[in-house]
Amino acid sequence: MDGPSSAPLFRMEGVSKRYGGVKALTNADLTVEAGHIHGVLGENGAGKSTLMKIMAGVVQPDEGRMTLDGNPVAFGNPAAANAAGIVCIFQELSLVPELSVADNICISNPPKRFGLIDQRAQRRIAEEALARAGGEDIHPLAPIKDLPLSRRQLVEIAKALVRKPRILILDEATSALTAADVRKVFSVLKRLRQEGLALLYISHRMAEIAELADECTVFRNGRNVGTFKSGTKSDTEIVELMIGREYSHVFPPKPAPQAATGTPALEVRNLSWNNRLKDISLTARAGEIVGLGGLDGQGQRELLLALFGVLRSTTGEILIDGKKCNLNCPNDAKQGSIGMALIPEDRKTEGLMLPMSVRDNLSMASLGRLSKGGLVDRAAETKAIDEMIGLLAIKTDGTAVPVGTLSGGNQQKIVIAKWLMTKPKVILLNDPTRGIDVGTKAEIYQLLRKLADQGAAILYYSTDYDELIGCCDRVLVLYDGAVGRVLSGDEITERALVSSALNIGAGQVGTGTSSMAGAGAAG
Amino acid sequence: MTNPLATLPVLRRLDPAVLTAFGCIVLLLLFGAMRNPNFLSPDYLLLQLQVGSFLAMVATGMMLVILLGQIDLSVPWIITVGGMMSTAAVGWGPWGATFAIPIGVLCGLVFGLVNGIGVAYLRVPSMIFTLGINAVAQGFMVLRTGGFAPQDMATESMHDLATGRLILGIPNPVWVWIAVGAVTVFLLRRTVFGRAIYAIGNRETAAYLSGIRTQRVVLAVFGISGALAAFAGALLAGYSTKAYQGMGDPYLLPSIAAVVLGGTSILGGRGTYLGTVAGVILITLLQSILSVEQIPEAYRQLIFGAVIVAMLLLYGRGAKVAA
Amino acid sequence: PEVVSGPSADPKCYVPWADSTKFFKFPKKEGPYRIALANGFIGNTWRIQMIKTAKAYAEQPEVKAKLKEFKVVSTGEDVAAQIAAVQNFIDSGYDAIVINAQNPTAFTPVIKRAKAKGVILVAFDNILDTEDAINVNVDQKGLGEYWGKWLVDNIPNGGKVLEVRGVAGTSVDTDRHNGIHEVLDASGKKWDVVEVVGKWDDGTAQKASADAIATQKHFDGITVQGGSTGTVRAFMDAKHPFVPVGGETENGFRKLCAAHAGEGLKCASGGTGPAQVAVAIKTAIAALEGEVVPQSVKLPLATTEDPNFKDGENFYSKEGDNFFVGNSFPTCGINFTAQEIMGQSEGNQ
Amino acid sequence: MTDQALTARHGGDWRYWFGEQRGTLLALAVFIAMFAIYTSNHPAGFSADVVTTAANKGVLLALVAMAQTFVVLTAGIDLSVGFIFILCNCLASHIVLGSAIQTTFGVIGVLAAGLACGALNGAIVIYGRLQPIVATIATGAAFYGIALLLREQPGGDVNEALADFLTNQFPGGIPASAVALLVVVLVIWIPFRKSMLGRVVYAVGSSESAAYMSGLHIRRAKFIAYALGGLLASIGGLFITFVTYTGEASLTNANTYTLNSIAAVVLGGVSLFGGRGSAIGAIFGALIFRTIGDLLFVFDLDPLWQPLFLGVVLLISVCLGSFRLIRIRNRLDLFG
Ligand SMILES: Nc1ncnc2c1ncn2[C@@H]1O[C@H](COP(=O)(O)OP(=O)(O)OP(=O)(O)O)[C@@H](O)[C@H]1O
Ligand SMILES: Nc1ncnc2c1ncn2[C@@H]1O[C@H](COP(=O)(O)OP(=O)(O)OP(=O)(O)O)[C@@H](O)[C@H]1O
Ligand SMILES: [Mg+2]
Ligand SMILES: [Mg+2]
Repeated sequence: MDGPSSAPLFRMEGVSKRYGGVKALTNADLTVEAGHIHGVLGENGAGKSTLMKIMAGVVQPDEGRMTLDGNPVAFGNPAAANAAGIVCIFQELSLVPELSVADNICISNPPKRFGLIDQRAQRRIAEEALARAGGEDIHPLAPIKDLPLSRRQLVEIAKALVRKPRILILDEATSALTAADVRKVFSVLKRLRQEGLALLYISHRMAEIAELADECTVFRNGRNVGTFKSGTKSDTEIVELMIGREYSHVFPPKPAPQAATGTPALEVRNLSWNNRLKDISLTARAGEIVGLGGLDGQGQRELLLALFGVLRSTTGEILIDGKKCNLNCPNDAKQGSIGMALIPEDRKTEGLMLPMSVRDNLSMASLGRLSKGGLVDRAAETKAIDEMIGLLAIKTDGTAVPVGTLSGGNQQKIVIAKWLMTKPKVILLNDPTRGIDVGTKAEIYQLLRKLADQGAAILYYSTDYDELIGCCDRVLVLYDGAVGRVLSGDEITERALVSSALNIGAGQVGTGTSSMAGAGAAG
Repeated sequence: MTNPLATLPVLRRLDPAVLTAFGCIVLLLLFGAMRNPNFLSPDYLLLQLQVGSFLAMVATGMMLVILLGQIDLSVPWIITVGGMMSTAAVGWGPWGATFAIPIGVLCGLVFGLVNGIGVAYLRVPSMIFTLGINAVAQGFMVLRTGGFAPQDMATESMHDLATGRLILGIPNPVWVWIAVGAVTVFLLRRTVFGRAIYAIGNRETAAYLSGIRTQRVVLAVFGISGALAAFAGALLAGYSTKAYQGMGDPYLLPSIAAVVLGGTSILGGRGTYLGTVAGVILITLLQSILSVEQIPEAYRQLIFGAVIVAMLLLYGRGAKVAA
Repeated sequence: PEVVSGPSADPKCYVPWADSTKFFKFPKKEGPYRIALANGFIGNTWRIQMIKTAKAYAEQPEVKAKLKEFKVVSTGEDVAAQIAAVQNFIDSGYDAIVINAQNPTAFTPVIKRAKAKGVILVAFDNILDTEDAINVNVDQKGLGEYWGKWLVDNIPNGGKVLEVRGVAGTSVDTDRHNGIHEVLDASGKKWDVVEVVGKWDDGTAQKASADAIATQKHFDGITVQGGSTGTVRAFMDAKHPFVPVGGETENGFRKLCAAHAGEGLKCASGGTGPAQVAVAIKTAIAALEGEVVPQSVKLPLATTEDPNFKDGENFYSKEGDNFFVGNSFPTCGINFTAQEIMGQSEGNQ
Repeated sequence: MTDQALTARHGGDWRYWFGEQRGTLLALAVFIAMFAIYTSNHPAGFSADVVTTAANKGVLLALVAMAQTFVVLTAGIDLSVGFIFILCNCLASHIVLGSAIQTTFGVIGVLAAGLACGALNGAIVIYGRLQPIVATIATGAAFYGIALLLREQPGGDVNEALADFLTNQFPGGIPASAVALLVVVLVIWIPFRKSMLGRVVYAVGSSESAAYMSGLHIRRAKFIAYALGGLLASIGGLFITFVTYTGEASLTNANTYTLNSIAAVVLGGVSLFGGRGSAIGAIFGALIFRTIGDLLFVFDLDPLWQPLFLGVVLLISVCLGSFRLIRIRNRLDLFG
């Protein structure tokens, strides 16, 4: 056996894991060095999260060995892995919704006085950790369930920091963060690297990997298909390694801007709600993809929910095809005459019924179309479902398996597919590509453009500026619940997006965010 | 994890839990037969099915409610409402006598809908709102009995429905059960409404955002549960030829136990009707066998508890990993 | 109170329980009185009938004249709530409290308090296990003996008997059960008793009886503590030949007995009418007026057996099944018929 | 971070505290209002005797509701609490007797029995992985069987000195039972709430998988919660023995206390989905529930109207929380 000095900090060899008929991992290897950031890449369902869960003690491998400091280890549960210094930020997060931020940050090892938890000390620790992770704006006593997803991710990062890990795993831990937040997190991660931690970083944002990783490992179909030093391969090479086939453009070409004639498919006049939406007016024509930009939490989510009939006592008007309509629930909004669809923010709680089958989830929004007199037409249903699975290349072991067993990205595809099945005319998207691999993202962009060409009007919120730049014909940048600026055509640049997101003049923006340029824009 | 809606061959669709539950039924019968061969006589078995069908009506409604992730604790007095109002209708002349059962069911439906309003629109936890409705229903029935001395005798045709054997020598309530069961299975598997029930039970937010009118579904399901409980009450009134105070008391816990013994998750979203059928038969048989065995009540209760735990350990165990 | 020697003021009504029963003489209080009825459970017909009888009795002119207030509270099954209600009545200065106790042994602290404050407690139906309060008592064991004797007399050679019991864990159930068995055992005949639990509930009794018939096939006699109508229905549904029955005093039971008397349904119907509440109130008033009353009053059983069932007299074929006939205690001047209390139909309200 | 920024943030603390305690505070307010109505209409007024009577009755349900709270916080439910309560009542009527030492051992024995019943529930639910609702229906039947074996008929006895001490008044007219309840809260609830154990129980109830993934020992904590539930139920069982001086294996009482404990817990703002609420809220919930019953006493209602009155008041009380719906602007919050 190697002496401890020459052994890598952590190594996995020949790890395999099956779920029923699905081989999530086959003979996978991974070596983690102290003082390195190791990027892990792979398309959706490649087995990345499964590998991380094995490292973190959540899942037990069917075969394979793991060594820590050269000594064989096996973790029966997350507590054991934590004890060995391995801390994981899971893709699905592991925050307890009813507990406060501080409680969550110190959840497994709170400071104690006389055997009881010392609330003050805990709060201090939480405040410090939040500050380090870039979440100063989060109140340590706020319950997690009141925080938006992006703040939760920051809390999760803060929680990992206080555990003083030797190995820190981040499984798409920044997927809901905007560029500004990501910057802060990155500086923390780089500092941790200097302190000698080993970091595993999973992301579908190629630019993030490029900036952070010292070396990368690519997984495909549960196998390790290559480990290399960062910078030795181009993004296109990496993506082709991931998806195993050739890969070209990310974004489809945009059509030439058209003259604003005729009634828009969607028109919003002076929409206000509860001090969170302030007098918003916008239009989206058939064939147009209208982006929503701005920092996270500036009212984008609320705007989409308001359009979809979820919010109460909104003021202002919503017109579809020039006709005023009064939407009081999603059911109203999805009716044929309106034809709206909303891809919600959080797939786990808002998009999917995780224990139900792929089939049930896919047809849930279209049951009205697929049924007569309340009876579901099974044949039509099967046909529509098979079509969608093909269209979005959803990786699943049949349509009867629970959606919860699919990988994160494939779950996200189910959410999109479920709404596309309704043949919507107005599509509202809340960060729909979060957690989706580069190859699939490109397919989704194509698909959106195709839907637009076929006459849909699309309202597209994304935390990723490159998507807004690459996909949208116009972008409305929201600030504090109101439309700050409207950018169209060539005006849509990173610089303009950032400056209007911060509500400052374009000239004042430095180059601080330029390293994020091209994030997601592989090739 | 078996999903009732999955497209799988019929056999694979059978939940192993449900199969085991039926296995337990056979075991129970064999055990009974060892002590007294009459436990296997057609007379006895048909009697169990007949008596079980009253519980089955209640358990059917309870199952739908449990699939939503809710619970209905108002069944005891809604049963009584059903029994007392249907017999009371008989006193309103020939018109009332003809529509006695529908009138009883209607009253149950009304109480059920109030449950639904409380749970779906006022968002009060069902476990407590239905408890309150139970108390209110009791209040009404005490008031009626004390204040108006309603007619409480069942009609001949109600008696026939509950005890007669019109077709193939099989007791009529068993046919009723088969009919209600068939409708329920159809409802759950084939209709949009059924899908909505499972969806809401799994995650109401996601169901709502999918454009399901979740509140109406919840309202309707509680309505159905109330109506079925009242129908059970009307059948019971026919069986006993009369309605009386407290006639629903012995049905609450057994109906919950039957549904859960049948493999339905109390958290909602998962369960099959066949399982509930097995659960009802199991509970009815167990109660009956314990009833005729000559052992003191204390030991009966002990055995009842132990057998249920043993059966659940056999097949009702949850997944190792909680969702 | 002062313990005195008998006889009581009204020896025909206040029959002492036993020769050794003490007699009480409370200091005379000036009327009119405040009397309370602390009932527990209310959700069955017996209790509803009892409360209506109590109200009706308190409304009778000569009684009403003596009462300033008559208050009824039903606290439900919980004995602690009933105890609290009695204590509240004591604290609020009621002169006498009439109780149908949820638990006969649980009132020791209350009895102490009542005694200290000079409040008269009168218990009936479920009486209090004490010598310090007045009990208006029905001989539960005697009722069991009555049923047992009926079977002994009507089944010539002994045989298999179905015994439908009441709610386990109550003294009423145990007393009645013991009464039945003592008589059967002493008869010298051979008895095989099959016990099932009917919980004094028609539906439960009917189901339990049906199961017993299906597995045992034949019985020679029945005794049922309550839910008698259900048990007889089960025998009819199973087409079991009619056999002698000892049962309660439900109107439904007596209707069946009268209708099928010719076919072998030989019934003894006995029980403890809800009108005993009126006796309890009467006793309370007498005690307040300073009259001598026994500590434990023995009430006659309301019994009728085959062939004495008479429509309109001791049962009512036109009325519902659920109320309890035998609602009068003539020796105490309490002559409500059950029909007066429970039988008014909706029409004539 | 500047001091100013810190103070600004600390300024918002009360809001979160209030958010967390809202259920408890609402229950407290409703209780005070109801109790005021009750005592102001009571012929004996707000006197020590009236309060003591109410306290003795209220504390019983409060203890059982606390027992239920421990289990409900884990997102479980215990339909056997009432049966443990009855079982301990029957046991206490046998063994809490005699000299001071014998009585002490008797009390310990009863508490141990309750703990054991709760632990059995916990073992079956957690290690057997059964759904709590039906597992506890089954164990409840078994506990009742044992209670019947212990007490075929109501009866038995208890150390009367101890019983009187705990059900009478302390100098100044303070009800001893209320003080005893306070002691239970201070000795059992507060340490639980503030310890790691409580933290894990709340976490498990809120999200079992998040708690597990965070490396918490979830099974141990759940097990202890069930066991503590049994312990609290046994304290209730002891107390009813002190109130009644006897034991009784009453099925209806067991069922009543079980169902009422659920009502009390909800009235007290404890979430049946787990992870939210406090035993203190449950205590006020229990007191509200009891006071609803007391209102019968002060309002002159026809006896046949009383059950309906109780039902309607209960229904209205549980709907009070629905007023928050009026303020909801985002319909998704309805489902949270
Ligand atoms: N609990 C489970 N039961 C069954 N199959 C599972 C389960 N968890 C994961 N899988 C399957 O294992 C495979 C690998 O999933 P994993 O979550 O590791 O993918 P991933 O690489 O993290 O993908 P993504 O980028 O979408 O997060 C997928 O095919 C998935 O369907
Ligand atoms: N994702 C998950 N969510 C919830 N529970 C899980 C999950 N994965 C595993 N479990 C279950 O949780 C249990 C492990 O819990 P844990 O290790 O905290 O137990 P424990 O408290 O240490 O128990 P003990 O004290 O007996 O050792 C395992 O039995 C496992 O089945
Ligand atoms: Mg993943
Ligand atoms: Mg992903």
